[in-house]
Amino acid sequence: MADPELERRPEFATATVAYAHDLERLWETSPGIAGWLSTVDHKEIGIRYLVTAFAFLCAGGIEALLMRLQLAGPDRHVLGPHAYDQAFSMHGISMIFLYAFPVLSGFSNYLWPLVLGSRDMAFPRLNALSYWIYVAAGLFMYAGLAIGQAPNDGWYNYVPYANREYNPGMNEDFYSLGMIFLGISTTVGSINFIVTLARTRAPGMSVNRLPILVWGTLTASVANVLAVPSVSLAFFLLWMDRQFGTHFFDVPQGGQPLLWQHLFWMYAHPWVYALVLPAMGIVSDGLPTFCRRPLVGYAPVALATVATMILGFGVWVHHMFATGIPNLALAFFGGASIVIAVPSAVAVFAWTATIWLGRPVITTAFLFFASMIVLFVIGGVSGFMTGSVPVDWQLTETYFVVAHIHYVLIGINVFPVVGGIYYWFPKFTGRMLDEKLGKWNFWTMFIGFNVAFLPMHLTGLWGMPRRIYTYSPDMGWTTLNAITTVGAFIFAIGVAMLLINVVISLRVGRIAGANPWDAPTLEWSVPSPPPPYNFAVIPHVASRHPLWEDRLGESEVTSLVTRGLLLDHGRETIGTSPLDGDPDVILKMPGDSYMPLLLSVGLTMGFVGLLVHLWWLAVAGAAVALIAGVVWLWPRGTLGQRRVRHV
Amino acid sequence: MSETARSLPVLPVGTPGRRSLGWWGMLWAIVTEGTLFAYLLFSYGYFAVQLAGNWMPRQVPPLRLALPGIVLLVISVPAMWLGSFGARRGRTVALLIGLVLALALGAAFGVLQGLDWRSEPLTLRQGEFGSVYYTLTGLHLAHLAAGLLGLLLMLIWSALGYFDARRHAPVLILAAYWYFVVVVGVTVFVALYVLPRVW
Amino acid sequence: MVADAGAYSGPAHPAPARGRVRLGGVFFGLIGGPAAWVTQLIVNYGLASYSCFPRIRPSPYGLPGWHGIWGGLLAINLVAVAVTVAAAWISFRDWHTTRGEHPGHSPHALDAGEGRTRFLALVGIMTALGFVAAIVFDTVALLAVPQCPG
Amino acid sequence: MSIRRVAPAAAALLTLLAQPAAGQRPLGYLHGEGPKAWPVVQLTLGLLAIACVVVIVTSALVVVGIWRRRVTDITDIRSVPPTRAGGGLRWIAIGLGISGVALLGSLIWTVVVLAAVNGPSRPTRLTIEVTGQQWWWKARYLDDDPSQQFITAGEIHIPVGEPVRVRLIGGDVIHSFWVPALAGKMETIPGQINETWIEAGQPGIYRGQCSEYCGVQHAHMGFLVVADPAEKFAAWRAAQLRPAQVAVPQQTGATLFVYHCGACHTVRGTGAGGTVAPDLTHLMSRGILAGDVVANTIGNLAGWIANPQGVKPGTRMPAQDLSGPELQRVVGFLQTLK
Repeated sequence: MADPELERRPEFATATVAYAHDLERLWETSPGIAGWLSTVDHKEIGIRYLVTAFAFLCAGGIEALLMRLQLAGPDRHVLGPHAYDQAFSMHGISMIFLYAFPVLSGFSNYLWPLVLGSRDMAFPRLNALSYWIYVAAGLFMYAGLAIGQAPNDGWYNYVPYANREYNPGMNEDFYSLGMIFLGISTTVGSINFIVTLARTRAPGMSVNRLPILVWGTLTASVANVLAVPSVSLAFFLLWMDRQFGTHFFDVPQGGQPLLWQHLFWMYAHPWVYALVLPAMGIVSDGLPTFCRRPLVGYAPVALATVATMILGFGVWVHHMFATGIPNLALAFFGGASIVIAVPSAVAVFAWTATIWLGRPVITTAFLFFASMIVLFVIGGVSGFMTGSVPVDWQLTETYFVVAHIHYVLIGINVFPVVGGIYYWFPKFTGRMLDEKLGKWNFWTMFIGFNVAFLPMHLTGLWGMPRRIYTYSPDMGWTTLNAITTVGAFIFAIGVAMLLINVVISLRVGRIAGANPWDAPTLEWSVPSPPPPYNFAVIPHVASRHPLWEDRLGESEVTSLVTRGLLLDHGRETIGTSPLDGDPDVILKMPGDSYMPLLLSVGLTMGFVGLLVHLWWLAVAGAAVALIAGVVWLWPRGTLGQRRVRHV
Repeated sequence: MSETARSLPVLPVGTPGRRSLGWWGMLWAIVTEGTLFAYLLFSYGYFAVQLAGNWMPRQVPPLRLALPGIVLLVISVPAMWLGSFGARRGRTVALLIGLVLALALGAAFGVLQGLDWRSEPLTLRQGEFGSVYYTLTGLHLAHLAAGLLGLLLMLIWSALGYFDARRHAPVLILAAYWYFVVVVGVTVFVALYVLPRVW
Repeated sequence: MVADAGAYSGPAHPAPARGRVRLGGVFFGLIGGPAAWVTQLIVNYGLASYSCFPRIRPSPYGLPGWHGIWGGLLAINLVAVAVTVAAAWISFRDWHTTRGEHPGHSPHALDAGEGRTRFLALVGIMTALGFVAAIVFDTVALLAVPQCPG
Repeated sequence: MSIRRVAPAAAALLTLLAQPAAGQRPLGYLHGEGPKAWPVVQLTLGLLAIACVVVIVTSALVVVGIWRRRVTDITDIRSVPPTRAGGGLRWIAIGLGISGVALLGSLIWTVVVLAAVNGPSRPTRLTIEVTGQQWWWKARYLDDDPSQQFITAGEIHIPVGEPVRVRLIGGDVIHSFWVPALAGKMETIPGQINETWIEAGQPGIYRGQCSEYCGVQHAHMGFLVVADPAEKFAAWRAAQLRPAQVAVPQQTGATLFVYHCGACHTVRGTGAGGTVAPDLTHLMSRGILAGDVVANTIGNLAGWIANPQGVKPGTRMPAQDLSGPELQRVVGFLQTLK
């Protein structure tokens, strides 16, 4: 008989109360501060990601409002040029790096194991590490703002202005090191998502049964694995130039300013898609619930998600149309930038058809999802215009592009995210958000956003360059800017309504139950909020809509949700094959640990040491991180790493 | 309920070799680190094209220390393979010998590279080539150091008896990483020591 | 706790027809088009930009000896189209052999995606056709825009 | 609402937006004044019209789609059982077909325009080397005969109806050369030389602006392109070539200028020969000061010299320790630099 610690046939049954109780003991996080610091529960980490991302959203929003006050009229003096430059740089950094991507990581962290029918992410501790580093890197960059030396060269940070010669303060050091630091978080997070998807799905969940949200985050994660090294390298080279006198971007010695642009945009263009594809996935999964109909064209939409990202890797030069590259070479990228509208069109028509062929139930979440289609189209067509090379020579670096990026990032990220919060809040907390306040919230945000940013296209067409801290009254931009400022404040009130709704509903919201929306996917089969082990028995999936199968009546087999695999010899979940979800291993999942926190503390010490040139601190930080890493990886008997010797 | 029932097989538990999550994680870590070097090599090529022949130092980096170094590093591949072979078969002696050899060969490469740095007339601030040279070799050395540390840990864990024929995923994971370090080392060698000579 | 090991009777396998296709072919069908597209884009970009902007200043009428690259660029695109069409054909063949994997005609396969093998074949067909379009979009530029600014 | 009716309406609206108040929006680019700008303006308006039609049609589809079969009472969600009505794929197919045609059409139009503005239709006779500096523009008029070359700043004169080659140099950081009414942007990148061309179809003064963020005073890095008829341009050019004449009453002012300002500024014909700041030999021929922060009036000039950081915070121009009378003399001297 084989050693049961090394191999066994999982039991297959319905969960009993005693069994669930055992699981609870195995998976729960210890109470108090100790548990809070050491937890590796993906749900806890997901919520933390969401909350932290919203904190950065608010910080970036305050910066935006200050800028809007400065620009509300010509020749105003709310912010001086130095403060304005840091404000727009930190606004971009906050929104793009510290809000838009992490907030999606929050959703994915919380939801992936639940929608995939697993008990945790593939690497729970890496998950905790990824979160701690994200917080540390965000605070690291904001520390620059606190001492008045925040990054000041915009989010794309062109050299040579970012070089020491023109930018002698610590501003750019905060940015360079902060981005390398944040890159670690993104990379380990992305690898975690990829392996989670490849290996820890419920049995039967073949690739054709993945929710679109999963496709979105998977695609974004693969893109990050391939793209983040580019920006980390660029910032590393910049930091070397600034601190050690290397000559990567230092022109008098032969440095190449355009190399920065290539490295940055090779990363940043895919990144922009990484900011929207998971959010589009939220809509693709949320909209059908409220339309009472499966998404139209699952296969084309899944493909469109992946194709967008592939094409997204081939359009980085469209940020460089005005750099002197010969027209023929530009035209290739113009073609790529225009053709990228095709997969977007697939998604738009799939969503629209889903609405037409369904019976839309008008909830707040639905309004956010449906309005996103319109905002997506507006952001899409302005993007299509910038793809046309000669037109872009005029559009680029004007407020037209500012309007475009806000339609993309607010329209395709913030609106789905807020919709997602209305949709999954019951799952997160067990309580519903207030629908009445929700409707107010939606209309305020929707109207405020469009008042602020729709006229901004015209501001651009009338020639206002971006990143100017003031303008003169004879440029003809006064009225439009005043309107935009009013809209921005209305939008901010809308965001505040969301926060108020969350705070109120946490206490007095209606009790949700497991599946308040009668939604089709696995996360709605478990109680709200889910128990620490997610699934008492590992479900077995037979279609893309396990909870709708009985009513769609098109699958002659049915998914098993209440009967399934019992895995209770420690923290266990099932490992399955990448394509078909065939079970092939019983995975032992790690318990809570302080090591992720300790490792990120060490890394933070290291980066602070590098920033202020306290080399001993950098070395000490590296040592702490190293020790934490070794302890982390030390094989454990309970994990089955060490053979249990029967004496 | 379907009648096309499939009975569930006996499944391994824990971290069985290449089915372990760690192995998959390492694959993707290699992908992302490999991409990092690809971008750096792209930058190198970009300088080469933009600056044509005007950026090479008068003396390209000498082969005296680099060539033996890279040979030793390549020889560490069969050593590492011996180690992982030993781990898979549960032959602790082969495992230990392989790990010790790989560790020694890798360390020797690191020492030679360090000596090369010291004897090199080139400096970090000496033109683009100096900057690229030290950044590429430096980043590779950093990855090598991580590999050496891993080898050291594997040695300790092997000596403590953590691995056998059924449980040896960490050795396979480290071996994958080590092969990656060697491939990068050879690539860097070709880029910095060979290409400037044949240009 | 009920231990009825061995009595497990899960639903049918999601890809009953998986044995009928070669995995390598499936992957080629999926990545052939994107790979061809990205290759032609980057190679053509490099050649086109180097031939009239070598190093630090533009060469308005093109580098000597580089005037003939127009044909080369077109040839690269044609090869890319050929590779992509091959990917489409392999995917189509896989689709043909597996389309009965799950009840329901082909629109249903697109809509619901059941039958993993045929799903991937179908996705491969769509990918390849899409990337043929993408390569054509890049070729349009070649037909109209002069090689160098002049 | 049919596309055929919406498209012309949208185009008409856009034309309205673009045309009447062009003069009041000096950096607007929905109107063009030269053969390089016209095709691009048409393309911009065309794509804008397509964009508007797409937005209107898809928005209408979404709104009507929601309206026609909506369920407003969300407590009923369970009473609306999920079903899979067929026919959705047709939407994607039709949508893809229409957008594919529109996209391919736009691309063809794009490459045709790109080919049209690729280079000047005639050989150019004038090349101006323009350098972007933090935060002003230098222009060197090139000529095979070195004695016919000269340097000016902030204001570029060109002959009307003739293509002019512009060679772009990055003086310090990256800037972007942009005269919206004449042509789109081209970055000035240190370490490389970019080339573009402009041609003004009408005489006039066209405003230009740096359009790549370049530091604290990026907002104040404007310039003017003055398109003159051939004779007027030739006269201007001849005038610019002449060195300054220092009249006797201005000797003190000139000496003060050379002492305080000459390390950075050049005034040909005096001892001031600095090259890091604008050449002021013909300062009074220009309409703007300090990268278009203020108009070139005597009051603004004095204020600018007295307190550059107050006028343009962060500017590279340092304040000079000049007494009131000294300042007056310097300004008096500068006023003679016609």
